[in-house]
Amino acid sequence: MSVTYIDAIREAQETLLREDPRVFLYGQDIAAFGGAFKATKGLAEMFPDRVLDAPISEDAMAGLAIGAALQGMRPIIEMQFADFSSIAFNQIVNHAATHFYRTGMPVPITVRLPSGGTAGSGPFHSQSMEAIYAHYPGVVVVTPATVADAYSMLIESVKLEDPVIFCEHKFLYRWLKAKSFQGDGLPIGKARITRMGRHATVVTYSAMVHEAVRAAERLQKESGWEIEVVDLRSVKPLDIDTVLASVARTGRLLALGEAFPWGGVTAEVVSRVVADGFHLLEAPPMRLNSRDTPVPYHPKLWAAHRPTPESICDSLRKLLSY
Amino acid sequence: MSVTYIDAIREAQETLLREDPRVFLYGQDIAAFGGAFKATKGLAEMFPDRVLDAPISEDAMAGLAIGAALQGMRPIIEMQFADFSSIAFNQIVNHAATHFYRTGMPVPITVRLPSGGTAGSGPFHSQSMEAIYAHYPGVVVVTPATVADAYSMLIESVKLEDPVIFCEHKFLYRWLKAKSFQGDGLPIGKARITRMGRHATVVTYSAMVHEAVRAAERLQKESGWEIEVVDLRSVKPLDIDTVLASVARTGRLLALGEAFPWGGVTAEVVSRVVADGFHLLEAPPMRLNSRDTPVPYHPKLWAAHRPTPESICDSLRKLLSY
Amino acid sequence: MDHTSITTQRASTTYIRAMYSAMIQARIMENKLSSLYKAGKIVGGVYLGKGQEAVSAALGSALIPGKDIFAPLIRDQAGRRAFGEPFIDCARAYLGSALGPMRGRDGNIHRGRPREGMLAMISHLGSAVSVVAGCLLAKRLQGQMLGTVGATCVGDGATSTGAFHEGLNLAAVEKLPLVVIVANNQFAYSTPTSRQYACEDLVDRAKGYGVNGHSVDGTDFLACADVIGNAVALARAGGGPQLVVARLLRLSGHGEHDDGSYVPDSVKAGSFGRDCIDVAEQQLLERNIMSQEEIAEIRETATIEVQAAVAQAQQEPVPDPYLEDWRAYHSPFDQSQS
Amino acid sequence: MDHTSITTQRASTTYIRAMYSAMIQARIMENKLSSLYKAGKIVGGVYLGKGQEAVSAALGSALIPGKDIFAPLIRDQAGRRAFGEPFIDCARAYLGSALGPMRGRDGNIHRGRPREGMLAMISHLGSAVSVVAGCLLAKRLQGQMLGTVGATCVGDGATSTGAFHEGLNLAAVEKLPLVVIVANNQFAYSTPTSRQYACEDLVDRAKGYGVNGHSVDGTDFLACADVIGNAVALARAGGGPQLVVARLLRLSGHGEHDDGSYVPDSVKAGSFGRDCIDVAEQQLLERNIMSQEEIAEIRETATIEVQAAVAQAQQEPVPDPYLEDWRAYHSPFDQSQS
Ligand SMILES: Cc1ncc(C[n+]2csc(CCOP(=O)(O)OP(=O)(O)O)c2C)c(N)n1
Ligand SMILES: Cc1ncc(C[n+]2csc(CCOP(=O)(O)OP(=O)(O)O)c2C)c(N)n1
Ligand SMILES: [Mg+2]
Ligand SMILES: [Mg+2]
Repeated sequence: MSVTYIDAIREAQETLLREDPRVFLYGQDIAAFGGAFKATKGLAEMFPDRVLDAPISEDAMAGLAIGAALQGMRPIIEMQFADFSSIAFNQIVNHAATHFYRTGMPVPITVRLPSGGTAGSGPFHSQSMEAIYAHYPGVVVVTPATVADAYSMLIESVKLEDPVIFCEHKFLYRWLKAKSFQGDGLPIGKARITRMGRHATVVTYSAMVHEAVRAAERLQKESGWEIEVVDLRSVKPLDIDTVLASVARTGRLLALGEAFPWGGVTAEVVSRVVADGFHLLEAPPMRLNSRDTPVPYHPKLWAAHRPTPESICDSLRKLLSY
Repeated sequence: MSVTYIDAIREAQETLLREDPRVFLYGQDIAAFGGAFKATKGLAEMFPDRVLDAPISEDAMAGLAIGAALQGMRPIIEMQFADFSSIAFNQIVNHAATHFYRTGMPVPITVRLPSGGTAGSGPFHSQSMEAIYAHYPGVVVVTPATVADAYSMLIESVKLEDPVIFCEHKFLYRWLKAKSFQGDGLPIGKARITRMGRHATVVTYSAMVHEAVRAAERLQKESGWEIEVVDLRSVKPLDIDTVLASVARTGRLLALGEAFPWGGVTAEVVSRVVADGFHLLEAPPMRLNSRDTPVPYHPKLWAAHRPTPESICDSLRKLLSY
Repeated sequence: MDHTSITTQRASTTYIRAMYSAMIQARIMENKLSSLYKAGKIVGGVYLGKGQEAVSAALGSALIPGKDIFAPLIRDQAGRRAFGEPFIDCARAYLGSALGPMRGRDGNIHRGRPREGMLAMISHLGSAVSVVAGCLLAKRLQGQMLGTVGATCVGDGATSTGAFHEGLNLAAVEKLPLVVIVANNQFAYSTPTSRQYACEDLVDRAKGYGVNGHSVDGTDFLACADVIGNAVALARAGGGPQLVVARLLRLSGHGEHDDGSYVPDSVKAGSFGRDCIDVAEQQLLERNIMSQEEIAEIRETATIEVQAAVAQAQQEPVPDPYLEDWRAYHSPFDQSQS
Repeated sequence: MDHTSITTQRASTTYIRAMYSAMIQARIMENKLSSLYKAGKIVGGVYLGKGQEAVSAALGSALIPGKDIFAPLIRDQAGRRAFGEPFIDCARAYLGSALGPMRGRDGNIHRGRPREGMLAMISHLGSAVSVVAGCLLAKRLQGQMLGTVGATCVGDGATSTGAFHEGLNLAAVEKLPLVVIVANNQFAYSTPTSRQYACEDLVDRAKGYGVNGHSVDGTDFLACADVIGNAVALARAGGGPQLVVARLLRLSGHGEHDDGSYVPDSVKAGSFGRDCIDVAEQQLLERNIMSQEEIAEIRETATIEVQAAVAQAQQEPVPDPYLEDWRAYHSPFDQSQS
């Protein structure tokens, strides 16, 4: 028997609803319908009062979550697609994110963002918005790449006192399988060495972890290079210690992400590494992101817009040949 | 006689209205009242049909601008404070920014964002949102630091076919004076060496250019260090060539900005410099941003939240002593 | 208001015929899209306007291509046709041809010809309302407003968006000739209207914006012609924004991936469950506006044209990532600088 | 609806007296803030509720501290007082004391005591509506809804925000006991209502949301007590959201930096130009609810308390950046990691 990434998200929500009466779910089409991606399938039947359909009002959905959190609840909001959280942007970054600093009272909300590209989804159903939220003080931004992380980090997110943006990757939903939800118990804020290596470090997160591992395997087969892959798991807070320790071993860094190229996670990773680990580097640290255009609809364009094992291998070959 | 930064913005708009019938202004309280900062003072009298008060509807203000631009107009939208553009975020990044790539038809709108901190303005009237917009493909983000740039870049922004986020710094409005609006004619996309130096490069933009120059003068007096200051002028596109040329001369880089520390302009600058100019660096490139909290209200906290000549000097001393 | 009584007087035969043609063309195109989707030939979502053709076509047929602005939404295949969109645009968008207005960069319902006044929607619901208002404000500033109309459709769900509210309010303040049609098809994806709004009728919102409100049975072909045609005429004549609420039922899933099994049988069996195309044909025949033969001919021509468009699009090149310029800017910035 | 006629029956004397006290306390506090501002003792904006005290206090006095939720906005000094906010909170916020709920991190009208049900507003207008709805939904889920009310105020300008629309609509769908007061003071900063909305009366929006609508002359003290008290009572009794539109005039500039010279004299001279505090005193005396002496005593006590609060706040330490923890997270993340 195997479980998928989306199963993990559903299961985590069931566990949370069962174990914590403060938890409730709010989002478009999440009740009887079970959500656009079936992340809440069957939950409304089990917890009819605590799984509620929302109107198409992302701003108010986030606002409602904030208010409920202030009254002691632990809301989980599902955005139908990460891209639509642009409507909730103000409530998240100005209301939720500032509240603890301003008043001393935290706002424990979890906002689930079905993120990232899939073939044919186009500019408005493919976005990766982690950098947008991570820019703001007070927001935790998590980006699970494994089934076990999807499960444990969602549970942990809801237990945190701070607002959490939970970026779950749509590409992984049904594609990524595991034996169980059981993981290594790493907390939010700690990165993981997904694959050990000696010659270069790829620092990445979410779906790109798997592309990086593929690229690493290919390079190993082709030329014996041993590439280490670090999965950040959360991009804010960002576990620079684990990254630095890896770079100390390999001397070479490729920061990899699926989001748009200006700024973002890869820029933050590179900047932190050179600030604290300049002397560790044997080559200029590199970045690989998506192209600097909206995410295109056509599968052929889409496949060339995001990093692929091929383009990751290309970057790594450049990095290794320096 | 001297003119201020806000005069430049007002004057540029008058020039544009006079010379180009496609230009119109739309924003809250900008008509008879002349705007919260008087950036449109008297313009409604001169151009009564083309300077219009908007309801408190930032999303619709941006949408209206997009539609008008599609019909051949050149709208300038004033957000009362940059912080309120969070409500227009979706229209800007999803509607305006994607349109040219999707359809081949550009959306020439200019969105004026009164940006940055001033004493006592607090978390919601102080934000610097350049990194948020620059993350998205298709948006031009400009950050003038001088009176002449405020004038010429606003005129140039309106002439560009692409959507422009015009980040004007409120702290400079009345404080920054010049003899005239006449500048050196640098186009958007080109950085400027504001101050020459040999020992380290500070790359910055907007109000922080002036703090950097102050710090540089102080260090020169104190210890003879000659600090070069590069004013990016636009953060997207970002003129990495000028930055690299400067770093080639000095071997040392401090990227300085007033925005929140995670990601942002400073991370982008450092990442680009190490990617293409790693061999030029004699010390780890450094960053200095605001603190990672909302912008505090109290002037004492505010002054310690943003970089100051003191903290810039501290950073530079560390950089120089490496 | 019972409009059907006065229908034949107000709505011209030309208008009604154009409307019917667009409806049947849309239906045939969408049936084809549905088969293509089921055969795995379309990547991404397929969203149909089944059951909404009368409303959409009534709007599209009342607009003047080249002069008016039309921002179609998800279920406006018929309105697009009526406003002059060639079948090939639709086929190309869905099949990802490198040719045509979207060049594979965007797909399906997100297509448009903004240079010709037909906007290319973004997914974020409600966003088009203020954009159409902006188009109209521009026309006013350019002195080209006279007799121009801008129109868009939204669903019952989209009325809950802040964008809808801000856009309609702004249009009302500016007294722009904007027609907003709410196709209240009783569901937003799976969400019934009871979870979407609490008023008795969405048309009750019109007064609160200071705009005219109109109600229509969206399955009644001639009533749509009348009420929507009238609303467009009122806007055109300077009556300011018009809000039309059409009641009907989505006769498909939300998209072709969805079987819509959450729609109760009682609703399907109810009066809004009828197919507006059946109603149209009945009304056209009853009133001798069209003959069986004409209807058959329109259907046949449409079938042939749809087949041709799909066949053409299927033979066309798909976008080549190596030829793609990957430019999000019109300005000639050095792209490596972005 | 003419409510004033039944006022004295419905609004209890205790309520009316509490209301008046809060109004006069607010006015005295704000006069002090204005002088402090003019003397350069306050950094940042000062926003007054002059002319809006009756509306604000009617709401605050109808709410039950410790049980109800109140999200005050810019001009709710009086409502805050009525809901139990001590003068010192206001003085500390404006004078930037390091003590008190905001510790100098946020100032002026952005203060609050969210743990005690008085929210700390963000500047973005309309944002509080859905947040109060969320508080109420939480109470329902916690089984503590019975007899609880949540309330917020917005201005005429804030009704144009998408947040207002989404929040009120959502509250209506959930049938939450939310009271939203629109203080229609005829201006949003300098913008007259003719540039803000096009409906005849904002109360016309109530029907479109499926909520009760109430109108009141916001300068009429007893009418405010009656209508707003009644709206709160209806919400408390399970009547769902209530929208109250109070017409009045802002009797100050937008902030103390603004002389409001754009307000036409004719408007100032109009019926809404009267001062609700004058009206209140006249009504209280006329109806023998309070005596001159009592009024004088309330004023005197308030003056003393305001002086004391301001004096105290002025002596308190201001925040020290070196002692500041600069933490935006409650969680104990290593801050260098952020
Ligand atoms: C702002 C926003 N939120 C969510 C979505 C996802 N979404 C796409 S269509 C849809 C339902 C739309 O319902 P309605 O407006 O009634 O139109 P219908 O599909 O019934 O024609 C939803 C929720 C979206 N497109 N935009
Ligand atoms: C979303 C948003 N846009 C702009 C502003 C700037 N602003 C602050 S108060 C104000 C006017 C508010 O008018 P109204 O709602 O009528 O309240 P009033 O000041 O009259 O009490 C404006 C535009 C804001 N706070 N929030
Ligand atoms: Mg619908
Ligand atoms: Mg007002």
